[in-house]
Amino acid sequence: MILDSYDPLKQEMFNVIDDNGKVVNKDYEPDIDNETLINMYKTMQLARIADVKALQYQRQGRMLTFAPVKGQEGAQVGPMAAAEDDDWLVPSFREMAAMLYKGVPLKQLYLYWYGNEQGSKFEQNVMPVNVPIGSQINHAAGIAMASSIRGKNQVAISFIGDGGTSHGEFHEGMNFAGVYDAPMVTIIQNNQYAISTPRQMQSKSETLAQKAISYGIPGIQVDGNDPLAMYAATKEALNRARAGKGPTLIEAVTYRQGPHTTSDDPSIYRSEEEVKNWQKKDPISRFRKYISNKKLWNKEKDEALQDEYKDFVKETFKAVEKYPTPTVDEVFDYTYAEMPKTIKAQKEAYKAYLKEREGE
Amino acid sequence: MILDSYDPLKQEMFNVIDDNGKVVNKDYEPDIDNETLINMYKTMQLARIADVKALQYQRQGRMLTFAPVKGQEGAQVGPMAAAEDDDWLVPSFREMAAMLYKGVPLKQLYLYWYGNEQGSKFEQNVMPVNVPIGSQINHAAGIAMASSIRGKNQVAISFIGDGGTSHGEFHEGMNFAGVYDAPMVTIIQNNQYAISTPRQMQSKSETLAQKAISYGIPGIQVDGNDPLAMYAATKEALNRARAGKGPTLIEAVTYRQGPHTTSDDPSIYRSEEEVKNWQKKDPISRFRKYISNKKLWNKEKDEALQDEYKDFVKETFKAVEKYPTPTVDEVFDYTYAEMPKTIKAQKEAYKAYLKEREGE
Amino acid sequence: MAEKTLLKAINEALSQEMERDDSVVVYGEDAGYEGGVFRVTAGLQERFGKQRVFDTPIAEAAILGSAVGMAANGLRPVPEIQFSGFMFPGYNQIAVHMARMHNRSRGKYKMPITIRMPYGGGVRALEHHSESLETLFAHLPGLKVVIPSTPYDAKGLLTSAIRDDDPVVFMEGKRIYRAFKQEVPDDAYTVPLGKANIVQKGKDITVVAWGPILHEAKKAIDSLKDEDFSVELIDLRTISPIDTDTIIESVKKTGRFLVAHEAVKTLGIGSELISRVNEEAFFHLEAQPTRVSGHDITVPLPRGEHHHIIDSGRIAHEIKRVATFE
Amino acid sequence: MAEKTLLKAINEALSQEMERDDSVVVYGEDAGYEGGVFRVTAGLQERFGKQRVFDTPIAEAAILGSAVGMAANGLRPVPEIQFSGFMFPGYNQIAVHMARMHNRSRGKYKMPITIRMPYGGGVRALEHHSESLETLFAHLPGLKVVIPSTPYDAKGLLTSAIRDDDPVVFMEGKRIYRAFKQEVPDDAYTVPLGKANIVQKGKDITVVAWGPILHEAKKAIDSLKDEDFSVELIDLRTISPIDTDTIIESVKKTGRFLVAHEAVKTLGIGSELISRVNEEAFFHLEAQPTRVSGHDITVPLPRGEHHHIIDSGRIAHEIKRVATFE
Ligand SMILES: Cc1ncc(C[n+]2csc(CCOP(=O)(O)OP(=O)(O)O)c2C)c(N)n1
Ligand SMILES: Cc1ncc(C[n+]2csc(CCOP(=O)(O)OP(=O)(O)O)c2C)c(N)n1
Ligand SMILES: [Mg+2]
Ligand SMILES: [Mg+2]
Repeated sequence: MILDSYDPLKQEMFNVIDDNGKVVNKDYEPDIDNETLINMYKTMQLARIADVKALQYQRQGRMLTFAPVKGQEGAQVGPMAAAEDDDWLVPSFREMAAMLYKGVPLKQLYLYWYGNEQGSKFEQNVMPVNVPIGSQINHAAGIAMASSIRGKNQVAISFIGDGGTSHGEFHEGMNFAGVYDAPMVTIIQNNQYAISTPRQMQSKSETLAQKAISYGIPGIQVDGNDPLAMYAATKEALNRARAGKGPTLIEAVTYRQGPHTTSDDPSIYRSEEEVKNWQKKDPISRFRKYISNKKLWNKEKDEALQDEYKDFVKETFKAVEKYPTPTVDEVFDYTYAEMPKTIKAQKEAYKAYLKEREGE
Repeated sequence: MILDSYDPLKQEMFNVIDDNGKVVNKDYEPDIDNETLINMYKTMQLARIADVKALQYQRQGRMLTFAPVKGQEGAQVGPMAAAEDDDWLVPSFREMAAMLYKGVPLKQLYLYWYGNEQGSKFEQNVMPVNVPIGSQINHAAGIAMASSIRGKNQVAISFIGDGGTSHGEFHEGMNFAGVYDAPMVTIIQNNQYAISTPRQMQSKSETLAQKAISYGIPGIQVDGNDPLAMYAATKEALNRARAGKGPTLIEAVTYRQGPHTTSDDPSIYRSEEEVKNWQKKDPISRFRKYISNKKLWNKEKDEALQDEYKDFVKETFKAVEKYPTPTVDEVFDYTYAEMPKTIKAQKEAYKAYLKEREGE
Repeated sequence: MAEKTLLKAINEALSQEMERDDSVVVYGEDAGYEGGVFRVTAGLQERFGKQRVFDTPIAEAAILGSAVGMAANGLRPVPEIQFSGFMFPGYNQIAVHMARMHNRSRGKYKMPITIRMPYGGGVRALEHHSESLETLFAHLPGLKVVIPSTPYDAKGLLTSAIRDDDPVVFMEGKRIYRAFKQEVPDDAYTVPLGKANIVQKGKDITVVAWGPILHEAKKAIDSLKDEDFSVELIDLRTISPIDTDTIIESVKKTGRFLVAHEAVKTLGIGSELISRVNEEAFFHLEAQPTRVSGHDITVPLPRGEHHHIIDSGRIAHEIKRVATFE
Repeated sequence: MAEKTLLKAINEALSQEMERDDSVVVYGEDAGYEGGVFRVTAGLQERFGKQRVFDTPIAEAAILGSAVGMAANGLRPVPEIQFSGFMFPGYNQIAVHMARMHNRSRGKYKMPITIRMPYGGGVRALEHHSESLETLFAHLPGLKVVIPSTPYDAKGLLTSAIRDDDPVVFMEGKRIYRAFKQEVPDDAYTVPLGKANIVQKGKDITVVAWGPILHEAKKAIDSLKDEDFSVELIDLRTISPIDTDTIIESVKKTGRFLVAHEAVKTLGIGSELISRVNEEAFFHLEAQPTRVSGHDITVPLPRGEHHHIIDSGRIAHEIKRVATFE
C-alpha cells in the first residue's frame, strides 16, 4: 500500500518517475492501459495550449481575468484518470486540466472565463468553478455523503490550494467527511504560493499532507508533477473510499509556472531562477518522455497534436467570442428555480426602461 | 521535556498522580510552593460549591441558564496556577474555575449567569464568557500576537471543548498563531461530550492532541483530572511560548459530571454508570489526597473551608439578587464607545414612551 | 385532527416528508440521537435510521456546505442550525453558494434545501440565543425566508419549504414552540410560500407582523377593541420573497400602515415594507407608514431584554398613534 | 498638496496613522510583502517592518478574530479583506464579537478596528468580486460603515476611522481606486464620521448616493442641466450611523427624494433611507421617495453586469421621473 508506505511526518514523498520520465519506483508504477496514457497526455497538452492561448487573448483584451493552470496539469490529470466516469469532480478555480479530463468541453471553460454563466453548466458530474477558498471541500463532503446515503458508488474528488488549507472551511469539510467515512479524496495542489504568499507563511506544519492526522485519515505527499504517482496514489485513495474506509488527503507538490491570475505580477515576489528550476520538473515533458520510452509517442505525433490543438483552441475561442451576450431574461431568470412575482416585476420594469431609453 | 515525551499518536497520556492522589510520575511532579497548592485546592472547592449552589438556585427559578463546571476544575486550575498574573485567560463558557483562579470575583460570574452584562466587566486580563464555539481561539491568537508586537511577556491561554475542535475557527486560530509563533497555549477540555454528542462523533482522529500536528506545534494528551499534570504540561508550554517558540495544544482528558447546561437532561444520552466511573477520578478528591499526603491539608480544614465557602456563596448570590436591574441607559449606552445621534434619539423616544405608559 | 404545539407540528411535517420522499435527510448538532436541544427532531432517527437523521460535529460551515453538495447530488437536505445566532459561521455557504448555485450553474444544480433554525428572544437565554436575523437572509437574492406564527402554518409552510426547489431559511420563534396549541390536521398538507395571510379584516389601519410578534400584535389589537377604529392584521409568513400585493391592497383600503418586528430597527424588514408601501400606495397614505421594532442595540441579556423586545403594549401604543393620527 | 488617486490617498492615510501611533498594525492576505493585490498597502512593510505590516494565511475568521484580540490587548488593527465578497467567512467575528464586545464587557474592551475592503462592480471581475454588501454591516448595531467617494474624503475618513474607538468597516469602491485624481493635502487630516456631505445644492429634488455611484449620479445630474429643475446631491459617506438630519433637512426643502445605490434593491440602504424620510419628512413629500438600485439578483458575470449595476442613464431617468412627477 502506497498510503501506508510514505509517512509525511518523515517528509517522505511518493513519486514514480524522475524528471527525465524514467521509472524510479517500479513497485508502484501503476498499470495503466495505453489508451488512458495517451488520453492523459493529450489532455495535459490541450490544457497547456488552451492556457497559453488564453493568456495571450487576455493580454489582447479579448479574455477576462483567468487563473492559469500551467505546471499543474499532472497533479490534475493523474487523479482524474484514476477516477470513474460517475465520480464527482469538485474543483477550486484552477482546475482546467481536471475539468477537461472529465469531459467538460473547452468551450464551456472559455465561456466561463469570458464572463458568461453559460460556461458553468456542465453535463458531467462536475461542480462549477468555486472561487471562495476552501468552501468546495464542504460541497465535496456533502456530495460524498449523498453518494453513501443513496447507495451509489461515487467518490467526490476535490481540489484545493496550499493557501486553502489554512481556511476553516477546509478543516470543517475534512473533519466532517472523516466522521461519516464519506467517500472523498481531497487533493491539495501545493503550488508553493497563494498569490504572493509563500507556502511557509500558510502554516508552520512541515508538510500539508500531515494535516490528515488531524482527521484520523491517511495523508500522503506526492510529487505533483508526476502524473503516474498522482494516478497511483489517487487510485488507492479511491479504492479506500469505495470500500467505505473514508476520505484521504493527498498533497501534490507542484508549482504554478504562470501568474496567479492575469492580474498578478509574480516577478514582485519570486525569482526567475526559481521558476526555471521548477520548469525542469515540468509534468508534461516528464510524461512525454515516459510514454515515448514506452513507444507510445513520438515527435511527429506530438507536432501533429500541437497543431491540431492550436487550431482547435483558436476555433473554440472564436466561437466563444461569437457567443450571444446574456439577455435580460437570462440575467433574471435563474435567480430562483421558479421566478417570484417581485423579481418578475423588476425585470419587466427594467425592460420597460430599456425600451424607453431606446426610444429616446 | 514532557511535551517531547508523550506522543499522542502512540496514545500516550501524561499524568502525575493516580486516582488516589499518589504520585506515579515522580520525574515530572511539578515543584509548586505550598501556598499555591492550597490556593489551587481552595479555588477548585469554591468553584465546586458555587457550581452546585448555582444549579440549586436555577432549579428554584432564581438563576438563569448556566453551564456547570463540575468535574473539570482540575483541567482549569492547573493551567491557571502555572500562569503569570499578566497572562491572559481567554475562556469559552465553562471556565468558572479558571476565572476564579485569575481573580475574577464570584459575584461577577454569578451576575453574568444571572443575566446582567455587568457580570462581564473584569479588571483582570480575562476575556468575557464566549458563547460562539471556537471563536475565542482567534481572540487568543490576536492577544498573543499583540503581546509579541508590543514587546510584552504575556501568554494567552485559551480553553475550548472537544466539540469546539471541529470548528473552522479553531483551525484558523491555531494555524494563524502557529505561523507567527504567537505566545499562546490552547487547552482542549475533552469532557467527552458536546451536549449530547459523544467525542467520537466529533472527529475520527484518535486523540484531539494530535490535531497539533496540523499546525506544526507540540500537542499532548494530559489527564485533565490531574491538576498537577495540567500544571506541569502548561508550565512547559508557557515557557516555550515565552521563549518565542509559539503555541502548544494540550488535550485535557476529563469529564463533565453535570448537565451540559441547566436546560440539558444528560440521562437521555449517557448512563449513570459512566458518570460514576468518572466520579472516581474526580480532580478535587484526588488533589485533596495529594495535599493531605503532603500534610498540607486535613479533614478539619476541609470542613471549615466548606462551611466558609457555602456561606460566602450564599451571601454572594444574595448580593447578586439585589443587584439593580439594567436601566434603559445601560441597555443603550454601551452599543458604541461614543453614542451616535440616531441611537440617542431612539433611547429618548423609548423613554418618552415609558413615561407615557406610566402615566396611563 | 388534534391540538398540537408548533413544535409538534414541525416534527410531524419532517416525519411525513421523510416518509414521502427518500431523498429528505435531517441533521444538525444534537439533531440525531437526542432529537435536538428543543426535541424538534425527536423520534426521527429511530424511525428513519442513522443515515437519514444524524448528529454532526460543531461545524456550521460543514453543515450548510455539505447541504449544498447533497443537494447537487440528489438529496433534499433539511439541516438544523441549533440557534439562529450560530448561523454566522455557516453564512458563507448560504450567501456565496446556496443562494447562487442555481444561477451560477444556469439551472443545472437546484438547491432544494430547508435550513431550520430557532430564533428570537423572550426565553431568558444566553447571549446569541435571542436575535432576529431575518434581514440577513432576506437581503440575499436566491433565498426564501419563512417564519410561521401558528402550528397550522408551521406544518404547512415547512412541508412547502421541503418540497420547494429553492433554498429556504425556515425560522422558528422558539418562544412559541410550546406556548399554545392549535388544531392541526394529521395528514400532510401545504401552505403556499410567498403568500401573506390576512388574520383579521379591518378598515382603518394595516398592521403587518410575523412569528411570535404576531401574537403580541393580536393582543395589542384586542386591547384596543373599544377604540373607534378597526385594524387589519396581516401575518407576513414568507419574509422573502415578500407578498407585496396583499399588503398594498390592504394599505390602499386602510390608508395607514404599521409594521411590528422583533429585529433591530435599521434595515429590519420594516424598512423594506415601508419602501414598498411608498412605492405602490403612496397616494393612499393618510399617515406616515411606521415601524415598531427593537432598538438599534445588541439584544440585552435577560435582565434587560424587556427594554428591547417589543410587546403588545408598545404595539398597541403605536397602532393607536398611527390609526388616530390626523 | 498634489493630485492623488483614491488608492494613493488611502495608502497615505495608513502610512501617516502608522507613523503617528505605534499601536496601528496593518495586515491581510498579500497585504504585507506585495502590498496587497491592489497595492493599497504598498511600501508599508518596508517602512514599518514585518511586525506591524504582515501577510496572513487565507483565513478571514482569523484575520478578523485576531483583530478582536489585538484590540483587547492594546493595538489598533487595520486588517484588509481582499475583496468584500470574501468577508463572509469572517462575518461571524464581526457580528458576534467585534460589534458587541464593547457592549458585552460594559466598556472594558473597546474595539478600535478598521476593516478595509474593496467592494463593488464595474471592473469585469470574477464572481464574488463585485458585490455591494453594506447592508450586512449597517444592520449590525455597534458597527460603523464608511464609504468614500473621493480621494480627499478617503484619506480624511480613513484617518478618522483608524482613530475611532469603535469598529469601522471601510469599503473602497475598487473601480474608483485609480479612476481619477484630486488635490489631497500631504499632511494628515480628518473628515468626521457620521456626517453626510452636500455635494451640490439644489431645490427640487434630493438625491443621495455614495462611493462610485456618486459619480454616476453627478454625471446624471450634469446630463439634466438643461431641465427645468435643480438637484441637491448628497454624498452619504457614512452608511452607519446614518446622518439622518442632513437628509431630512434637504428633503423638507425639496419635497422629493431619490436614493441611488449599487446594491440589490430589497433591504438595500435605500429602504432604510426611505423609511427615515417617511418618519421625519412625510408631510413635505410631493412624490413617493424612490430608489434606483441593483435588481434582486446575483451580480451577473461581466458579460451581463451592465444590466445590474446602475449607471448615470438609469439614475438620470429616475431623477427626471421623480422631479417632474405631479
Ligand atoms: C475566502 C477567500 N478569501 C480570499 C480569496 C482571494 N483569493 C483568490 S485565490 C487566493 C490564493 C489561493 O491560494 P491557493 O489556495 O494556494 O491556490 P492557488 O491560487 O495557488 O491555486 C486568494 C487569497 C478567495 N478567493 N476566497
Ligand atoms: C458556533 C456555535 N454553534 C453551536 C453552539 C451551541 N452549543 C453550545 S455549547 C455546544 C457544545 C459544546 O461542546 P464542547 O465544545 O465539547 O464544550 P462543552 O460544552 O463540552 O464544554 C454547542 C453545540 C454554539 N454555542 N456556538
Ligand atoms: Mg497555491
Ligand atoms: Mg465537551
